[in-house]
Amino acid sequence: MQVHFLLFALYRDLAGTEQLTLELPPGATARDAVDRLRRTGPGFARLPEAPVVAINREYAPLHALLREGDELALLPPVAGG
Amino acid sequence: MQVHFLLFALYRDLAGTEQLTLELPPGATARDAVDRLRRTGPGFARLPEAPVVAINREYAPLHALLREGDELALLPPVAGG
Amino acid sequence: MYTAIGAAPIRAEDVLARVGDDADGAVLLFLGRVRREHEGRRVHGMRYDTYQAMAGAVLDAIAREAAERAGSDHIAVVHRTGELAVGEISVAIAVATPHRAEAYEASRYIIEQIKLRLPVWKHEHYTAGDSRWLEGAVPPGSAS
Amino acid sequence: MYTAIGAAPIRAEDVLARVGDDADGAVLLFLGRVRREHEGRRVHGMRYDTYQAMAGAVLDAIAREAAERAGSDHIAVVHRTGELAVGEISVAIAVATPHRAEAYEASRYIIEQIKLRLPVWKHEHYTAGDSRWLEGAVPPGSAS
Repeated sequence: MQVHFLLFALYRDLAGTEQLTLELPPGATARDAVDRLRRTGPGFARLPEAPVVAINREYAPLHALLREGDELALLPPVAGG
Repeated sequence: MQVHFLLFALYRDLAGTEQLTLELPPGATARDAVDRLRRTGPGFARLPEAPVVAINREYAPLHALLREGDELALLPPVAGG
Repeated sequence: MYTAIGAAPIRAEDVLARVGDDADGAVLLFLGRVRREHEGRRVHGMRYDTYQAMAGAVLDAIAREAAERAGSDHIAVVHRTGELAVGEISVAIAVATPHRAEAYEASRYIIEQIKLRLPVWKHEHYTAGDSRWLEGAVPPGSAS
Repeated sequence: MYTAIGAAPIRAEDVLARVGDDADGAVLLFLGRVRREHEGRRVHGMRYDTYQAMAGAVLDAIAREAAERAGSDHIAVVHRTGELAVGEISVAIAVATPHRAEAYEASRYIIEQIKLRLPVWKHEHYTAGDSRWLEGAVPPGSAS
């Protein structure tokens, strides 16, 4: 299945990109997806192992299951205000 | 000695006046002054025995001594804001 | 620091404009207004009486105390007197501080102390035609 | 209730004008602004990045929660994004309630939740020429 990754702020700077799409096996969790992303290249390897994530624009735990076409955002600690 | 009384809000309505001057014996306290004021007439008798007072524009206890020319204000419970 | 008490209508933006510089990350503006209803009765307006010669000094003292607590004298407090219509601003408090916690604390301190200590009295007018003095607070430290 | 997040400059009086009717005796306006100094360094400006598609919903949720607590939906929250100069308003929160306690509580709730949950990131620019991402908070409920 395809998962669309979004990267913001520091994570975007580390990875050198703000979005990409990867193929993941069915049954993959958000944590699996992050693991896969971190093996994509040297910049990605600098991303944290357990970042805060949002699935389809809602905060989600890393053990959440992904589905075809999901948008998985990796969010650095937020600093609104 | 002369003491200048000021009355505000409800107390002014009860007494029917907002200021008057009375002669008091030397050594009189604010409490003595209020007692004297309450004997001045029927409206004044409706003033409380122990109101909040200010002497020369500062909150003061009823046992405070008065001096010639002092301004003694009788203040109903305040409601600013 | 700026404080005033008088009959001129209060404009929120004027009070706000009196505080804050580039070191202040937080600005807080409180507005108190005359409500159209009180204890189930329809309000027509409110008259604010004051002991003018004393109130200015009390307002100053309150603002100074708040400034000391907040570590910032970027404070403006304006209280209105006289006849007010429903919806009009009776008091405006602007506080600017480097960080937000101090602004909230100072703002709250000022309005609570105003209600407790400022020699002001409210004569509430009802649409039914009658009026009454609102109950108030006994200022601390004034007891016999 | 009104919430918005975007690049348009925030005008305090516009946000203030969005709340309050004659039943509201208290109005509170909070403004967050870019400070000229941070941790001893002279600041030139700040860029606010956001996850726009998510941030709108989070801001809405925060305002709704505050409205429920305050018993009033007379709430307006506007957050700015993009490049801001020192002194510019990054966030404005207006709350109007019948009584003041609810306004203070709701206002404080909203700003604290914004700092904790809104997907916004600050890239601080220094007069020395360098920039850095400010440290942030880990939103509750997002843990693995």
